[in-house]
Amino acid sequence: MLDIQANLPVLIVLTPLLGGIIATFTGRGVLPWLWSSIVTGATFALTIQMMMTLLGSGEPFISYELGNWPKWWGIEYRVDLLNAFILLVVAGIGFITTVYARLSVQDEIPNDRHNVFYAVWILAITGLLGITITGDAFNVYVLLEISSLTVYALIAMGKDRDRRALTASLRYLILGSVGASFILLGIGYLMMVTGTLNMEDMHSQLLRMPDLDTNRTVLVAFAFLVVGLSLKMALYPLHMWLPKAYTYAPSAVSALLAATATKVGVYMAFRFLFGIFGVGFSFYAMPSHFVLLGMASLGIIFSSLTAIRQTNAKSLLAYSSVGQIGYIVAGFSLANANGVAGSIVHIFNHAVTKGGMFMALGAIAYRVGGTDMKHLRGLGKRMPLTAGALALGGLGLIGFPLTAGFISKWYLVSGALDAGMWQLAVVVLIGSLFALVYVWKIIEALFFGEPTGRTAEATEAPLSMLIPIWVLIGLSIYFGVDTSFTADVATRAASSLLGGLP
Amino acid sequence: MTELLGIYNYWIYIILMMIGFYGVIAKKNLVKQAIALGLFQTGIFLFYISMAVVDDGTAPIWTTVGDGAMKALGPYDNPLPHVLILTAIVVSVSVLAVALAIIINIQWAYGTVEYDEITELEREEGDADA
Amino acid sequence: MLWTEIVTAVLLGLGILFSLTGSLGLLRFPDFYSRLHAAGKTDSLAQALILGGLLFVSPDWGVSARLVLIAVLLLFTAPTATHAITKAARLDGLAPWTRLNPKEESKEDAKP
Amino acid sequence: MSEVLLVDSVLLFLVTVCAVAIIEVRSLYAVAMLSSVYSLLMALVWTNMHSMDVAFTEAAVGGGISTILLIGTLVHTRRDERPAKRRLHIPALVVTLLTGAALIYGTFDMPRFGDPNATIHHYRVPEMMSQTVAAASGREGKQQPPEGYDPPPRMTPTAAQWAGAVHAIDQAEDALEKAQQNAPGEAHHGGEGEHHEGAHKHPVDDFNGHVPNSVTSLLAAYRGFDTMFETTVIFTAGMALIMLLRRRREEGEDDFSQKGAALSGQVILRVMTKMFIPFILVFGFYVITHGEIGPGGGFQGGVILATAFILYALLYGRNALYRIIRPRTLEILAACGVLLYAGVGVACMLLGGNFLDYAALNTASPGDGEAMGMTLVEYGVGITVCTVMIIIFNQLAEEPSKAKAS
Repeated sequence: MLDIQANLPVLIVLTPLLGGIIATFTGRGVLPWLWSSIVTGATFALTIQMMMTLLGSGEPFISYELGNWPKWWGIEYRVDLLNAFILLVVAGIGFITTVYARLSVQDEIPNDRHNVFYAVWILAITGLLGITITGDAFNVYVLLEISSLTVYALIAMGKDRDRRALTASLRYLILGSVGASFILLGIGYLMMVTGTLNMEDMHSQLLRMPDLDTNRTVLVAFAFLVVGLSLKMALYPLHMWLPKAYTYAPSAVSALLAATATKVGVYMAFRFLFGIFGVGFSFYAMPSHFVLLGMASLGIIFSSLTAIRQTNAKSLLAYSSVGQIGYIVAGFSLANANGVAGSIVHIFNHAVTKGGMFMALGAIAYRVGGTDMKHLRGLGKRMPLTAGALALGGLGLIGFPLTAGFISKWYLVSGALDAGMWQLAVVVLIGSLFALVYVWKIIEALFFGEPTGRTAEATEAPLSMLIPIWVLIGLSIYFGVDTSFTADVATRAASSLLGGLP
Repeated sequence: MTELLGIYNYWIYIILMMIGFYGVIAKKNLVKQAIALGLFQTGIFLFYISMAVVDDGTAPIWTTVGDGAMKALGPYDNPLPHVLILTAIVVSVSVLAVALAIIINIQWAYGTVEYDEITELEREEGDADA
Repeated sequence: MLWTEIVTAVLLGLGILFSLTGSLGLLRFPDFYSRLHAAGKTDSLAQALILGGLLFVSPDWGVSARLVLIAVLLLFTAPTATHAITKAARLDGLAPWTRLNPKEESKEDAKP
Repeated sequence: MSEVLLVDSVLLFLVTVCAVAIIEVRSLYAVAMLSSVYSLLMALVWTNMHSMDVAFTEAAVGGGISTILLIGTLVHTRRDERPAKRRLHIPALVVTLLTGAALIYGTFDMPRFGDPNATIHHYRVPEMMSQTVAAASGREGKQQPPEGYDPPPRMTPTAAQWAGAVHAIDQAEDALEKAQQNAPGEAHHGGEGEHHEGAHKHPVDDFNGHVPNSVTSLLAAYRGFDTMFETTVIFTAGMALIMLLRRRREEGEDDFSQKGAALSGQVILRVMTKMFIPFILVFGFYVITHGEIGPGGGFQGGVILATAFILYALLYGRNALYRIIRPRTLEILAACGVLLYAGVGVACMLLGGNFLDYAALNTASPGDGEAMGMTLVEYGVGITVCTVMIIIFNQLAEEPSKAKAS
């Protein structure tokens, strides 16, 4: 019989893969959605089991050799605390957004292709999970392309509501493919130098090189990987694809993307910079310390400024996401315990908060038909629960105490001070101030405006949307108060990433 | 001189890649961009295959002799990059297919596939929104 | 030098010569149809000659059989393809070039 | 200068010219044909570098499918690119030159082209090349080397060392024969496989001598998991195209209600097509099955099979194709291909191995189990690729929906 426990790592990817393919058989009506919810729910359960197994075993990581080939030759799945955590986040958010998606998808996608839509949707989640769990550099590329291809198609499905979804999607496709090609190139250069594709093996081979710091091939590999990854995680100024893609994608897709896609990009950066090149090379031999910090700081400030100017709430949140990526990147490029921990915590917190907020906007689009500021005006009276969720999420973006956003910013600032980078602390504060301004813009429209047009007749969002929204917003509050789980996992993951270095 | 000859093959791949890259950035026709993206990726494939070559090597296929046992004939080229590129070619054609599907949709929605004309149309639309 | 190698060399040389004339025709002939005529005819012959030449130096029967199969396949498909292309052009209304109608020439040169 | 490099330089010069032409020519049909030419030249480059499988794929994909895709798109769009205002795009040129310079900078520390001492040729790969991964690691449940077998020395691909390796293999075979003469039936793993023909022929290798093409052994066995996702990528592309391009069927409208231009009035074309379709199909299956022995495999074979159907549709119209295979059937088959691949993996798990551990399929002779699993997954790839290619072709030929979606 199938030994679930022994095959847990591969089942996490296999369940949604098979589920996604079978979803094409489900026909019309509510069945595709139901099936997707079951599949993503099962995946989520498996990731929980994975986390518990890992915590219970006391091992630093669990390795699974696909095809029973020794990991140096075959492909290895490798779960440590960091990616068990990210897996949990991706699968969890994937599950909640799937549950949420039913009405929103019914509203926005032609009903003769729901089965295909959900198949592609689950395959996108599969790709993201696969990137997170694998220990093989080339496998990362293949799964990256699965998740990207599906996401391009999903974004383009916003075409029936607004044709600009198509151009946004194509632009993402071009930039995303260039980014992926850079990553492929970087992996090629690394393979040429090390002769292997296993990440751990690559790392030990690199360390064995006498001229690691001066080898020009490694240097260029590093540069191209960083550029490619920055494109994928939308680090300023390579974020050009993100705002429009998030704005014009179907509501459910925006929520899934905002909560998971860029986060997995950041996770890849962790794996490549810390796992393959090692902290010593990435942050001490290379100037990436300053380059990444500089980009992140610029990103925090400029994208928040742009966010203030937006008149569409979705694109406002999209620009805010670029800024939040800035915080995450700033955290890990400090390369000290608090900074990296802050970065990991923020991946989780931002995923939960942004996911919830985009879902709330989706509910508004479902009831009102749009997410422009003019649609939001006065909704606080008509849809108090949805508006309340949006406002609470906004507080989390600012980093208000007792929200999850506060915890990550706390870690970040202490990390910056540990590293003697008081400037970064200032940037974080300025960023929070700007966040206050743009969140206030939303709150003002919601609670202090007079409803007009369709807004005036809007009723509260249906329960099937409200529950997932409030689950995520509730989580963002809960993990702002009780930080024991996230902070504990993040600090332990950070110390293992840094590998004992200060 | 021999050193330069030895790495010149890699330069060709860089040239090919950059021709594609230039096309991706500079061309305003979306179909052209998609094709240029293909060129760009082929350049990378050329790099991978180049690194698999061994002096006097042959294709990495063993020869079977009479009773079905396999014999090595001599130095073989490295099969690992070949395998990776097989996968990458498949990925690139999938990307091309999806890109073209989106481009056809753009043609239906905007009536053109020229980037400039689309931006013009979108700007008008944006003004109408505001 | 073995006699097989001499035969091969002669056949390959002829094949290359025919290919070359075909390419020359493709460049020099006045319109679409005559160009395709040059390319289609000579290429069929050239590939048959080249494959035939290789036949004499093939190491074993398996390779020879494949070469013959390829030659037969190309002898069937190449003319069909040429036919399909010209037919398409004809159905599309492209008029052949004649001395009475030299305008076509400049049009064709602009759009090879 | 080796002959590889010589032929290479000529071909690469042509390829580069072709690439420039693709970027510069404004007629998009010409660009589509040029990109086909480019791919065929590339296939020659790959062949020249002894990468037969890649060449095969490039010819099938770049020369065949991509061209069909492009022309299918151009039917919908304008056939010429609008002339640019300026001939050279300066910012693009600067970015390109900078990137190129960075890449060239990176090449200076690379091993030279064809260097047999490069790391990549003697770290990890020799074991995969000689298919002795299980032997090198003493892996349980895989094909085990016979007793008295001494693993060959590291096979660095210099001629002298290769000779040594071959000698080692011969020695191992001799040792095995001796061992079998001394204790028949006891020599190999499990002891039950002795009735199996060929189980002893190539003792050192993981696949019992069934897979001489080491590209296939890497593709379907050592890195079989990547290939499963490669198949998934293709499947995803097919689904994405259905999602994006399928026209909304109105009431009473079915698959046959769209007109397609049929060329069936063309006698020569019709006769030739009818004559060749069976051969194309046979060749496609041959390529899928033959992948373990020579160049080829599921992907290339699948594309070839698909061309037979596409040719049929081109000649007789899409409705005729639909009469053979309904679009719904295609979708189901595409899913079944991936499911077959993953299903083989799951079966291995059910039999107590890891995912995709084909050896579990035949514990008596793990090497034969591996070969069987690889054949099965190659068929999975072939089915998916073939059907998805037909799906893509069909979707590109769809007309836009008349009624805008609400």
